[in-house]
Amino acid sequence: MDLSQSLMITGPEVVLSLSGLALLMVAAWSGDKASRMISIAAVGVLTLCALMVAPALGSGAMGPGTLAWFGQYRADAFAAFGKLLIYIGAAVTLIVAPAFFERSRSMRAEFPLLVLFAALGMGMMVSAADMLTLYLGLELNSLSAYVLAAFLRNDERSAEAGLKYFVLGSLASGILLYGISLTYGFTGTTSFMGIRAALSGHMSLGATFGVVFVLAGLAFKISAAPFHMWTPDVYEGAPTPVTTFFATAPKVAALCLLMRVAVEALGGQPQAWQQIVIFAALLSIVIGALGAIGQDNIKRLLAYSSINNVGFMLIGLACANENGAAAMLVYLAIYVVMSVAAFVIVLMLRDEQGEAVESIAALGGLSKTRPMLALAMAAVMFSLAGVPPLFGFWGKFVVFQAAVQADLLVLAAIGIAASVIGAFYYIKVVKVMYFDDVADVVKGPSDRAHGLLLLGSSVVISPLGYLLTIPLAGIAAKAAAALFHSA
Amino acid sequence: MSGLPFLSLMLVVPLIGAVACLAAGREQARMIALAATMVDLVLGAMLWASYDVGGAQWQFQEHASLFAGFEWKLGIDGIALLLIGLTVFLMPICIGASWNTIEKRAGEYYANFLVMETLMIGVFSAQDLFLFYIMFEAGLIPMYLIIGIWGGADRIYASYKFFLYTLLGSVLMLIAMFWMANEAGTTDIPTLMAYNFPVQAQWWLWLAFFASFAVKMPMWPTHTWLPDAHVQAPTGGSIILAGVLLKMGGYGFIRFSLPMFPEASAQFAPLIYGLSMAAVVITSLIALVQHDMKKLIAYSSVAHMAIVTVGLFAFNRQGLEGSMIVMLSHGLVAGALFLAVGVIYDRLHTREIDRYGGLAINMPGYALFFMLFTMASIGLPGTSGFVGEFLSLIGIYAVSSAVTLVCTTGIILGAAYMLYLYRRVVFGVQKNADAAAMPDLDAREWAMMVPLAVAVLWMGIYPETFLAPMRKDIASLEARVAQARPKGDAQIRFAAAHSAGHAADHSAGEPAAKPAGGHAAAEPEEAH
Amino acid sequence: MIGIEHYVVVSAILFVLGVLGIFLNRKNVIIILMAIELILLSVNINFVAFSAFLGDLVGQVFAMFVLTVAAGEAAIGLAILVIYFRGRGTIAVDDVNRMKG
Amino acid sequence: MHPIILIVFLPLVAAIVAGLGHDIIGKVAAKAITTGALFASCALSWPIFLSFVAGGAEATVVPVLQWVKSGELDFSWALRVDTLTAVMLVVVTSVSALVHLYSWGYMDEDPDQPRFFAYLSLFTFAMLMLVTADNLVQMFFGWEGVGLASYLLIGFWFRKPSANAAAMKAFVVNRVGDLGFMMGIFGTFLVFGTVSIPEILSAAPGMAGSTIGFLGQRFDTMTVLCILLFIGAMGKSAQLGLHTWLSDAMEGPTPVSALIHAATMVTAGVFMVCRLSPMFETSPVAPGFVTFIGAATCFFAATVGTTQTDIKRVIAYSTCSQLGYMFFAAGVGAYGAAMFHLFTHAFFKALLFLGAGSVIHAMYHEQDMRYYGGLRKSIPLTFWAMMAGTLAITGVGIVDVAGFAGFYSKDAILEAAFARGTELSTFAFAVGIFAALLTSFYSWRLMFLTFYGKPRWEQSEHIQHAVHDAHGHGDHAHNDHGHHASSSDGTAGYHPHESPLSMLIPLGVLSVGAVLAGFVFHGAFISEGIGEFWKGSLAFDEHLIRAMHEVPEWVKWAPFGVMLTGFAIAYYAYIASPAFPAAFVSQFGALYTFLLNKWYWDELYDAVFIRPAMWLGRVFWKVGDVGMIDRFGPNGAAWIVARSSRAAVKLQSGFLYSYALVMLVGLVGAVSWAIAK
Amino acid sequence: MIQVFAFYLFASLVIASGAITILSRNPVHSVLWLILAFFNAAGLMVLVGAEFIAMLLVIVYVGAVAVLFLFVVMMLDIDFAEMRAGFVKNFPLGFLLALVLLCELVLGVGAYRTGALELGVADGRAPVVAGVSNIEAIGALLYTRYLFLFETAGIILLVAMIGAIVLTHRERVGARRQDVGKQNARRPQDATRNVKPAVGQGVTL
Repeated sequence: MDLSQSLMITGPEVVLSLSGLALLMVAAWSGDKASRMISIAAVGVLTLCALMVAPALGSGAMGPGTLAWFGQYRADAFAAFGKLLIYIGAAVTLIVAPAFFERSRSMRAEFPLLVLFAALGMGMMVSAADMLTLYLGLELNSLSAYVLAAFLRNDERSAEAGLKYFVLGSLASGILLYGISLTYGFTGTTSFMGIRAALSGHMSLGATFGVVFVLAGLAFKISAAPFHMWTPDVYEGAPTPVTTFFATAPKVAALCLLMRVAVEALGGQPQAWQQIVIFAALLSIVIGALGAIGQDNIKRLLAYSSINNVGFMLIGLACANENGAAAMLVYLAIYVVMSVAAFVIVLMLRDEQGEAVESIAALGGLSKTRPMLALAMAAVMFSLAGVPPLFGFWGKFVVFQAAVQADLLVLAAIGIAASVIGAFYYIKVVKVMYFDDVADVVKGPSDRAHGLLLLGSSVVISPLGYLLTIPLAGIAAKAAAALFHSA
Repeated sequence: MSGLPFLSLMLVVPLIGAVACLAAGREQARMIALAATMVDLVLGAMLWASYDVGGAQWQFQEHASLFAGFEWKLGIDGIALLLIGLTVFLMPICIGASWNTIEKRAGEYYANFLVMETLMIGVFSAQDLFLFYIMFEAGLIPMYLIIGIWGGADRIYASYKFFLYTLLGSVLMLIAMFWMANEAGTTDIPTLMAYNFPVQAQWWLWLAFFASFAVKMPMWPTHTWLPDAHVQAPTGGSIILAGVLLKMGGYGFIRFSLPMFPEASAQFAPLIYGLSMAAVVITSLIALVQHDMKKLIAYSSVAHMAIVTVGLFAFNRQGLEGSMIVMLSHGLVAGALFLAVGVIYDRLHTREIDRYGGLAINMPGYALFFMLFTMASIGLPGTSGFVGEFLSLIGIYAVSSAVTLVCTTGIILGAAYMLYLYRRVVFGVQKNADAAAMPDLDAREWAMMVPLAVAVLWMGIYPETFLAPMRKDIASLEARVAQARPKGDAQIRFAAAHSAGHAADHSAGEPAAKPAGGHAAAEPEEAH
Repeated sequence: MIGIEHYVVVSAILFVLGVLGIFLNRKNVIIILMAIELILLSVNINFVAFSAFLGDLVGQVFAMFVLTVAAGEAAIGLAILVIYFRGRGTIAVDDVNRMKG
Repeated sequence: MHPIILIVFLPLVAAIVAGLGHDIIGKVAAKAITTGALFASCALSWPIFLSFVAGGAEATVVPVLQWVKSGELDFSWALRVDTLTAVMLVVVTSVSALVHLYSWGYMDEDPDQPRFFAYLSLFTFAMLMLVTADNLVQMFFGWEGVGLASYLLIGFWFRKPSANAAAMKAFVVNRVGDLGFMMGIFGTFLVFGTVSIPEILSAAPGMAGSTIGFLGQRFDTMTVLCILLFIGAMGKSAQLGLHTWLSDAMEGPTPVSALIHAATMVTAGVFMVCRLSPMFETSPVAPGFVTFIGAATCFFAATVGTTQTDIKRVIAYSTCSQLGYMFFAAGVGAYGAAMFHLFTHAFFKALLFLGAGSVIHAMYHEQDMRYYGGLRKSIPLTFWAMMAGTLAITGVGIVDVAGFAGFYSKDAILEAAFARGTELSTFAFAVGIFAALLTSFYSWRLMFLTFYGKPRWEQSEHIQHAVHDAHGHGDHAHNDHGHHASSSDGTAGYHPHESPLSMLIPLGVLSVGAVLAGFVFHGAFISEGIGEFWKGSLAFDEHLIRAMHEVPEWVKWAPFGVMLTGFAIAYYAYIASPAFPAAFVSQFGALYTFLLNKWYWDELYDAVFIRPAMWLGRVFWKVGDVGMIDRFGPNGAAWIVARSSRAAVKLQSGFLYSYALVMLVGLVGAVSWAIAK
Repeated sequence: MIQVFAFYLFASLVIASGAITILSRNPVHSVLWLILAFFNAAGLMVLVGAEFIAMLLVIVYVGAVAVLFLFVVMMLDIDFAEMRAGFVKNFPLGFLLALVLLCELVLGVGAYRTGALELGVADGRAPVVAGVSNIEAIGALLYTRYLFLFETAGIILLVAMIGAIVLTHRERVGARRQDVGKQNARRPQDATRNVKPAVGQGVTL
């Protein structure tokens, strides 16, 4: 395997790192004044990377030809799907961030750089074909994320969020690493294909331990219960653009990574992880739904909502088949759009002084004062709740369809029944906006970039989104096929 | 039959209207809404007119593959035709009922209603399992908003209860649908209606569908969302809720549970009977002691819907056709009664029965219509209420006399609570000056009442109009469920010594007579 | 020759000590950071031991990367701790609960 | 077009025109249209009847419109004309026409007259639909239609709470009967596969002796069907158990009582039993049941009638009692006699009611006989009409010579009961004789209290109001309640006037009927060979007819004897020795109270059905729906969710170590699971 | 023999010092105990022949990370007397769980001893080659096979650097800063002046 070929295959990573370094130079010379320009450039870089991965998705690239760097890296259709979503999430973050930070004069030139490097790490995560790649990608993402969470360094909540995220994240990394070390010891290799080969047939207890630790560590990253505890605090404390980021890109990366590990490395032994995933899925659905009730902070509510949604996505994984994986990817894509829309709305909620409004009660009567904003929010909420005809329903639809086809009837039944609990808090937001008296808090102007983003994502969430079902299902199926036919 | 895609047109027209309403002011919005619903009414009339009674089972079929996972597939049979007819008939009345009362956010209000119309027509015309589900479920959103925004004092509790109750009921159905689609390899409803699911699987599939339809119906004891929803909803919302939304449950039974799981339906028929009997007696008694007019009528709806369920699960012609007629009739009558309540609510802003009295004096026209609908509600022959109730009950009698007896007590209790209501509201002395000062129906209200009254009488006197379109479809449904039909408790037996000679001289004397010619005929000679 | 299991046991004990250090401690956050270092140390012991017993260098390479990352992590962690301390004037674990529920 | 279509639908058209269009056409036109329509119907009915009497007509069915067709259940709107129908046609149209006419006078001051006339016509239409029904469902339509009209008319004065309550009671109690009727129709359809009456009747004998499952038990098929149908008849004809609505129904205007609650509607049950008599004949038990209920009602109503003070209620209980006669006649198999009594009763009972109405009209709506007295001179024409009616109802007549209408029909019933010779029929005969005694007593009591003796008007509040109003109009002083017009003659200064001509003409016509109907038509109805008259429209028993004519002489004279006895007692108690009733009451207080309170049926039903229903309704609502279903259902689920949510939120304590602990729990759990597996 | 002794010495010391690290009241002591733990762990690594990693541990960890810890501990100016000692309220549960985890891990190892567990077989991609020093072998791997990840590790360190600076670096108001340009631009004539004071009059400075 020659160097140039590997470099070709890792093109997006090379572009990201080189442009990250170049922009770092710009930042160093120009200082914070250039942050907007750097953001725009970073969005451009991400777009470029997205264009670079798109062909793999279109062609459904799979098999050994997608491997690079001595089998440590894989650029198949699945990775492309994940990266596309990651780049979208990162780009959205970069678009919405300047307006947010500039208000408190805390925009720094390093922000887009950290996001870029995080995107680089996440790209490596979804492309990982080796535990080492996995670990380094994960840590690159995590370290950026810790910093991003604490980015508003004068804000106590932001610092606390960063601290909590850091401590628990490190613990999770430790658990993950410990699992990797055990897996390494008991399989003799760190490459996914090697692990799969070593685990085919008999699975030793040590390796089982390793697998369990690895899964637990990854569960933290996707904030699946019971490793979800950091999520509400971090979502609340982190600056809202960063929360937007957390809810989208790293979630995609971690979920794709989890799928990659589960299918590629542990695919020969689905019984070793299937039940853990089922349990985590149900627990996440229930905990996410229960926790969300009674929240008064919209970001916290969305945090619980993300826990809840991860549970639904895990149902797709629990199917342990191509169908389920495709369903999960569809859900993931829709979820990213819904999250973007939700957080963009949160960003648009500002009071007269331009301060961010995060209390749900402040949304009272929003439908009268800001009807279109309220309409979009209602659409997002119903969509998150999975009520047809909004597009969010389709995510649940494909996931539960896959679960039923995989004969996971009980899981599907409990999961879907628990989704009703979730609906409770989603419709509460609608209730506040539509039924309650006008709180008259949200008065501030909205950024145009926010409005455009919201418009775009709302169109996807609206029933018009169903027109996307055929292409989306197509590429998700290709991605899932690539995942399952990696050898 | 013209080549127009009638059904899609009927779905699209209100949707366009809804979008237009959102952008319009109050005056324009209601005009747009009225125009859109009237256009749909005309389209519905054309649909009915060009429906070929006795022709193909599925007509006006449309098909487009726009989506992954499900398909845009529409088509109707006689049953769906009737319910679509009911929908388009009631919608202009709903708009009319809201004409003056909706002051705030009228554009959104009418938009919600028009969206509802699309979804209701969609439910009845969907031929794809999941398209049906989407339409079925999506109705929750506009109704939630209608109750929540334009409802009464307790609207929030009511809207939550409505939303979550019905959502919980229907999500399990979705799981069952997935399983069915997987098992049968198709989501085409007509195909599924002929598909024989394994009997063991039918059991839980039936229960999953039951959870949804029983809540929607609503059957006792999952009915408690209904009174709250009705009481809080604005008049138009109540009309559409009682008139059409409840029918979705019955439609579900008739379209899914019975033809798709005939064996399970037979197995669970006793459950249906038990719940229905309980509903008839219990909810009627509860209706008797209500102080709130809407609540009373809401409870009466539960009792009437119980007649629908027993009729459906009688597994015979009369029961099935009767249930359909009860549904249509109840759609008209309950809608009309809610309208009647709305008319006086608009004037006095209370639904408290005690605040009224002696309305016959100052509102004779109103009293007349209210009387007509009251009588239709309690099933007076000559009104629509009787035909359906009679057919349903005669159908269930072939299965069980005890169930019939208990359900027929509904005619006593129904008369009691409805007449008690009428007596307290319309008769008696004028206790309150403000109630006594209320003016009689105005032209708009007449325009709403008259079509309802005409329809109620028409259906009562010449129900053939409504029986004919569905006759063939009910026949095929009956044939489908015939294998599972329960035996019935009325097997006629002749005394051993007596019968031979008697039958002999009987048939000799009167060849035209057909002894034991009824349903019991299949069983008479069984020796025990 | 000491068997691999000895190393694994030592590593396991260290790992558990690290975990204990994280959630049994309410003194200050710095100790938590040190507990994380202990966990990473245990992992490294595992990697190195396995590497040696497998006769495979990947474990040691992995351990090297872990060390690298751990250094970066320590830097970030301490930086966050510093800004936290600047804001709150304390690093007591018990006080880190402005956000909850 | 067959005249029957006009006969039936003219009243409907008139009702619609008068009811909906009276604002346009005016009050008088509305009244004229309805009355005219009824007289037209009546005029068309008599020729049909007479042609049947003459024996020239054949039963025909005139189809009108398809009604319901559902599988093999198939019935249409159709009008059947046979002898039985013809009898009912003349009864219904004649009495109705006369009552319409009468109402011109009686309701003269009422502002809602068009509505009243519309209701009356509507009622007539429904009644005609009932009697012309060719299938059970149309009969049920008429059945319910008359129920509706009855409800509307009883509650005509809807401002009166008592009228509303009575109307509702009438409807609901009738519905209890209708439950039986409906069940009967269902069962009939199940057994015969049709609801067409001729088909059922011809197939009925084939079912004799078979058994059917009903409510989990096995019974004789025809018995079950007949008893169910008869329960319907019991409701409509106010038989014991379902009779409670009839006396309350007197809250309606008196013409209504005459038309509906005496002459026509309440006899629908008898008509139904006669119409279905071939069915009843196939059941071993049902006729006995009918006999027993009829006799019991006959007795019960007669006893209650002796103590009532409201003039209309006396007549109402009398009606109830006479209906009992008709039923036990039908029960013993003398359907012809039952129909004959129905026929004659229609005339004399309508007459009595209209006469009573005339009295009430004269007495300014005072209905309590205790405040009447001596009216013979003030309203002589009414008196004579009432006298004719009384003579008819008490059955005055000389055996084998001549008599008033009731004489023929009632004696025929008693003879038939005796002649049947079963235990039940003998019991019915005995009860009938005793009831005849009571009939005579209460009828004459009514006559004596009303028309004889001295005026006792001054205690009557109605009369006082009348007098006051008359004064008040003069000097505009309305509120002088302390003032009592004192006059020693007990008239309170009030002078009753004879009713207007529009009321007197019907009285006269009906008097003729009461006097002559029996004499003229008894040959057709109950002579031997009545089969030629009925032409199979009801079941007749030639043997019974023959036996009737051969009963012992004492049986023939017994009714006459008890009639005289009753007259004598009444004369003694209310003319000769006016203190006697009070003495009797003080001696037999318990019996008197028992009878005065109508055997406490209302109280019983109130305690057994109405209160428990209300109580149950409240319990099901507050305890069931709110307390159980909502509490443990949605609200309970919400509570659990809320509690769990609080627990989940509490778990989210904000402390790092808790978070780490939860993670550890998850990790240990997963590892333990892996080991356990 | 000496190897066994050395193992148990290092092992017991690493565990003991690790335990004291998390139990110590004074963070400074904790850091020092942590350093001891690192030293002993390095000893363990040396025992299995991973000299490079052992040295790296000592140099990077003790030399950089642990010292960084010490810096921060000192810098934060924490009142050690006020630091609350003791454990959290759900200590028993947490302790129990940790114990269970340990038992399970040790149990797994026990299973290995009884033969129910077998170590994997190396996939042979990076075998230990006899005669090549540890450091050489690792170096060869890092710059060939793991080049991509090595570069990534560099970026991780860069990110850590950026992050640490972004978070903690702040412009101090009033702080004196060196301005090289200004310094270079300064001329003697700007800084000094020649005065010729008149005798007996003194100097005005």
